[in-house]
Amino acid sequence: MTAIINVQNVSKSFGGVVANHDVSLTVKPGTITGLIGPNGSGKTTLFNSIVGYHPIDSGSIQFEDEEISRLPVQQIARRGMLRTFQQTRIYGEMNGVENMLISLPHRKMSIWDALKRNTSEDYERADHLLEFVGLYEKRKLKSGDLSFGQQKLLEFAMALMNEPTCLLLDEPTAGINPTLINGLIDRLKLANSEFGITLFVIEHNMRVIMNLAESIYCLAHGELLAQGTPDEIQNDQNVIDAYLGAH
Amino acid sequence: MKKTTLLTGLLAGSAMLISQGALAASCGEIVIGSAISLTGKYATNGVHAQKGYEYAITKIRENGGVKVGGKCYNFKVIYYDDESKGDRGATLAERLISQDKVQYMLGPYSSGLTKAIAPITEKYQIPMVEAEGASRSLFNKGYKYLFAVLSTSEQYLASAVSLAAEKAKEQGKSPSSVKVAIAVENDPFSLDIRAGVSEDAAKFGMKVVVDEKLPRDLSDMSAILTKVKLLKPDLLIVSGHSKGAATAVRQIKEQNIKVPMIAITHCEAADVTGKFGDAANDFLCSTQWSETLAYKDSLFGTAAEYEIGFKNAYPEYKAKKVPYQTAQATAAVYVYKDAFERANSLDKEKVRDALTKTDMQTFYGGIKFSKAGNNIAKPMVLRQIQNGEYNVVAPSAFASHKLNWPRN
Amino acid sequence: MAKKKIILYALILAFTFIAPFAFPNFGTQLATLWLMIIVALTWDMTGGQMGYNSLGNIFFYGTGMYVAALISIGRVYDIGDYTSAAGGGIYEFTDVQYFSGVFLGVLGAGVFCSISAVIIGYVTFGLRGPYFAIGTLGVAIAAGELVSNWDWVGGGQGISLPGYPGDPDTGKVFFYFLFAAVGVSVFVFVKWLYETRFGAAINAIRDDEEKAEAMGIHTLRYKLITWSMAAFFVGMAGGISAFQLLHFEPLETAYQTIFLGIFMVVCVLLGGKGTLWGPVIGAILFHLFKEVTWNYFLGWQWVALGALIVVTVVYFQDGVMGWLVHKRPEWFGIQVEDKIAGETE
Amino acid sequence: MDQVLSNLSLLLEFPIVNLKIILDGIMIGALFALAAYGLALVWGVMNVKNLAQGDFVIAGGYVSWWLVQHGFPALLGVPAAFIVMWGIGWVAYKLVISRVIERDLFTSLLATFGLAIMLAQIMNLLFGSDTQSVDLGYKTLYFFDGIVNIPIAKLIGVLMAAALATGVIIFMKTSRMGQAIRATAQDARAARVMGIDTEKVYAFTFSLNSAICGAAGAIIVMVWVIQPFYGISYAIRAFVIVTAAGLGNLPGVIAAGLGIGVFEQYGAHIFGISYQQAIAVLLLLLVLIFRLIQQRRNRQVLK
Repeated sequence: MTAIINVQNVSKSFGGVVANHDVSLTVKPGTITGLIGPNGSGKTTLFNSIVGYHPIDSGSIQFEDEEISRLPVQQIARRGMLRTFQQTRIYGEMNGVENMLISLPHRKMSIWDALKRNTSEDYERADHLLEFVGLYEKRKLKSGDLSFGQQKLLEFAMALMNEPTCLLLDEPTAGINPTLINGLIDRLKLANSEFGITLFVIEHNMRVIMNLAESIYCLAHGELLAQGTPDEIQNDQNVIDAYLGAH
Repeated sequence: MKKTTLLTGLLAGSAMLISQGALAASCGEIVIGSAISLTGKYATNGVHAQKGYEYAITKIRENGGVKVGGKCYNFKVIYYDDESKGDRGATLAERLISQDKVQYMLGPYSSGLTKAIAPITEKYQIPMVEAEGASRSLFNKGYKYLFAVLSTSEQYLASAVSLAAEKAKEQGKSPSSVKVAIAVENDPFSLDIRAGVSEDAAKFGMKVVVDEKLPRDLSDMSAILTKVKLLKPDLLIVSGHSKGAATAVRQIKEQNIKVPMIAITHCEAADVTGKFGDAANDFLCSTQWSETLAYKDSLFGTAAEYEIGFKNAYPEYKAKKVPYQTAQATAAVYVYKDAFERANSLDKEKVRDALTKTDMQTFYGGIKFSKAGNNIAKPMVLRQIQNGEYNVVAPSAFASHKLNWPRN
Repeated sequence: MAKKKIILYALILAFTFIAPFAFPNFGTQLATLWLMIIVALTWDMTGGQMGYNSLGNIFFYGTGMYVAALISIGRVYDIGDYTSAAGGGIYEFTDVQYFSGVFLGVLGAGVFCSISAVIIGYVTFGLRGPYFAIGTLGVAIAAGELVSNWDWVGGGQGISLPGYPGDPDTGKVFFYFLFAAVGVSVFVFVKWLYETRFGAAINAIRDDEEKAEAMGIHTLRYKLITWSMAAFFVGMAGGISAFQLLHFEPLETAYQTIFLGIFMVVCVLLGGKGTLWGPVIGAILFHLFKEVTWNYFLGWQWVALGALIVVTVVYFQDGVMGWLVHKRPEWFGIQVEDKIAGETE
Repeated sequence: MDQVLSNLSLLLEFPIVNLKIILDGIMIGALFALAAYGLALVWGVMNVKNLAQGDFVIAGGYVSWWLVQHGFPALLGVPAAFIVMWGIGWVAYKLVISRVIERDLFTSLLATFGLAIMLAQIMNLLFGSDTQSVDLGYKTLYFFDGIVNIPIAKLIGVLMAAALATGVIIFMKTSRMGQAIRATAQDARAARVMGIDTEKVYAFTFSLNSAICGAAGAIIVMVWVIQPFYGISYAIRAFVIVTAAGLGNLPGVIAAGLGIGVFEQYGAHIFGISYQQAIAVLLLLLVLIFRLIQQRRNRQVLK
């Protein structure tokens, strides 16, 4: 398997507005891949296409060498590809532990497993991961009362709890206190190395993405503009122009 | 005592009533329970039946009550409103029996409600004399405590079918050439009417060209009438209690339907002559009872006297016919009086045994119960509305007028 | 705390056993109370715990009635003859035929309903929010209308069933305990279910279904299983009702969409949606309210009922349990702490 | 089955029956469309799904019937019902609806259902459970050997319905309040920012809906019959139409209303009128399933 996610010639438009045009990219297993681009360049649209939120107009998307471009969200999620949201989505009425326990990987459970109570290992894992993202102290609080950044961390922890093979993160550092960002980068890297989760990250913050990713794709106006290592991207004139708004 | 009967019957003066009331006060009480439709879709007929019960009770009280073991008793009925709903009726029957401790029941209105309540009375072995449930499906469950004073539904319009056959013969045609259209309500009573008519029509080899059920709210049968217009049947049968009758007469007039013979049920109860005037002319109406018949008894007098007496007691009926639903309700109470007196006991089992042996002549006709509990001593009659009058046209033994045919 | 709970449950169970003997005249009302508890608890499985407000659970009640009746009749007689409007022979049942009919009928009703829930759910669970409510209501109304036109099962006349052989008071107790047995089973079942991972998953569906999908929860499968379990119990309750009522007809007794079909929702809202005890408390309060208005405000009972629905929905939507949580958070606070402490041990 | 086949063959044998069925369908459909338009209005503007819609219709019918009983001319019933039902709608809004707008959708569904039960029962207590109608005393026109018959009363009813619909459309297009309603429907928050008193708009919209229903009921009582418990069947039709046509699409609502009227008449002719209610409900389910499949193709859900 050379690529865990293989996007080929994907186009998607909403009404008359072209959001993605003929985009092709690959994410290699076990790596951290970045996706950057100015506002409105079609990054989130591409994510949504990959995880199944809307149909694509043409092209092909493969996950672990199987075509997924026609599958709905939950079927893709059940193959082990998860995403977090730009606007976090957690269960606000529940506390941190409950949120974690709900995120147990149901796709790996038979119905009989599901009809069991949570084991003490489940609780331990939940606590461990909450500690991993630094929320252990707040685990009993109603999670709707957490700050935005803490909710993002909780969502990240929930995603890890789910033991995905591949995780798509939509702007993980947006809205997070800058002093915590370095810690978050470390955790993302740790999640990649320790749990072996392939990460595909949309990120606005150049410093973060250059530190984090091994390989980066850049979108502009819905089309793929450049790809390469962080160094290559940083020095790519097209990318610089795109960010500066010049043509 | 006989003198008093005569006097009250003739005078019905208020002074007389008061003295009778004083006389009645010394009597004991026999409590009977009844769930009856005071609201809901059967309310019109529920009220007809209730007034029939009450009239009989008053009449019996005025005439010295029920004589049991040398003492006199008066009937008292506990009524609950069943809202014309079966499950409600069943709940109320249960309550009457287990909470109000009634030992005897009078029936509700309609076969559907009777079907809901009869299993309950049967369960508690409480005798129920009912006057408004005619469907044959009531009498095949082996109920031993159910007694119906009326004739069963299949007989309602049977004579209409034979009349149509007769007319066909007169015209030199075979009865099997007669086409029948049937439109009935989706309830036990009307479905049994339909079953009876279909059986009779099959006997003559007639063809049923329209066989439809009325919609639940009985408000619109124009789609059926359109088919009637196209298929030109010789006989149209409509059955749907009072609402069905009213809808039929109104829409047949509106759509200008010309069928030589139209037979419906519940003409009097719906007061079709009062509501629709000439439009109701020449309709055939089945009836359990007619005030013109020669039935009589010692308490209510003749059928005609019953009608006069009832109209005096309930002046709101002055302008219309006393519907047979009222007469048979009265008869049901009368049957109880007779059974109590013959049993000479207040024990419900003895009264039930006495009920099985009922064989009496009343203003309403003969009453004798089969093993299944239905009345087998009384025929149905068919009346035709002729210039606003209800005239008996069949069966021939009772007919006072000739049939107007074809209609219009 | 745990000890107190055990005592509480023991007391309730003891009362359940004594009630029909202590209040023999109210046997039927008590049985109906259990029916209300069953339909309320099962409604809350989808409505309160999973966020799918069904107005069509009455479909299972009505279908349960018909299935149970047809099974018990069909084993002995030809159904078409039995239900014919024209009457016919006399139909009687022996004791063995009766009891085996009740047993198989009620069980068959449950099984049939749980299967039909899967089939109907497969289509309707694609609908969200009010569309799901309207869609399921539509299923129930359509079923009633179609059954009322189906002559083989008696059409609009409904079906009469044989009565309990033997003493009617024993019969009353018999049906009371049938209902109570189902009722207690439902309670024990949901209490257990809500504590499992499955329970958490259906809560997740309620709170944010898209997120639950994105987390890979088999939402459709869980929804179908939940509804199918609810349908199983409602179907059995319907089957028991059929034998208890002795006669039922399609539109007003079996598929009584605007009566029991709505009552169950009101019970749950009154008691508190999405709680274990809410539906039980709501069912008791509602049943009391209904009996009182039907006894003392006859004529106005429906107006009172409509007003109760409006007031509950508009002003008191969190129900008794929700109100308690507001007023006495420490009662629940203590429980929550206690629970978590107990579970992490 | 035989019945169905013979009914179908009737349609072929007497093609003129089709004309009658279509005319009947259009006449009843026009009134369905009125009630449905009111529903689309409150649904679109304030996101309230009003199950009491049908009971407003019936209440309007009783207003007109009551007036005729007291010696007023029948045609006065329509404007009178409009005005009276406006008031009742306003009271209902203030007491109930205003408190459910912000809540989830199921709440409005249940609350209006409670309202529907109350209204139906109050009408039952006031007017009794018998069917009632107002006889205008006009003639019926017969065509084609009497097979097609058009009562003049029905014709007047349809014309009044059309006039009412036109009036409402013009009002919505031209008046300030109409514009405010449309603005609120599009984005209530933005409308508030622009200085529109949305509370007033909501109250007005709901009262207007109730008034439209009332007028429709006043027409219905002249042409068909009413009864306290008939409301639910009008409510079901209104939901079918709005679900099929979508919100804020008046021509769509009218087309769907007429279409459903015709469809139902055909269904009643072919399967028998006892299936009428079943057909309306099955149609609702079909519309829902159709829209579901449509959405599923988009990997989305119907919300």
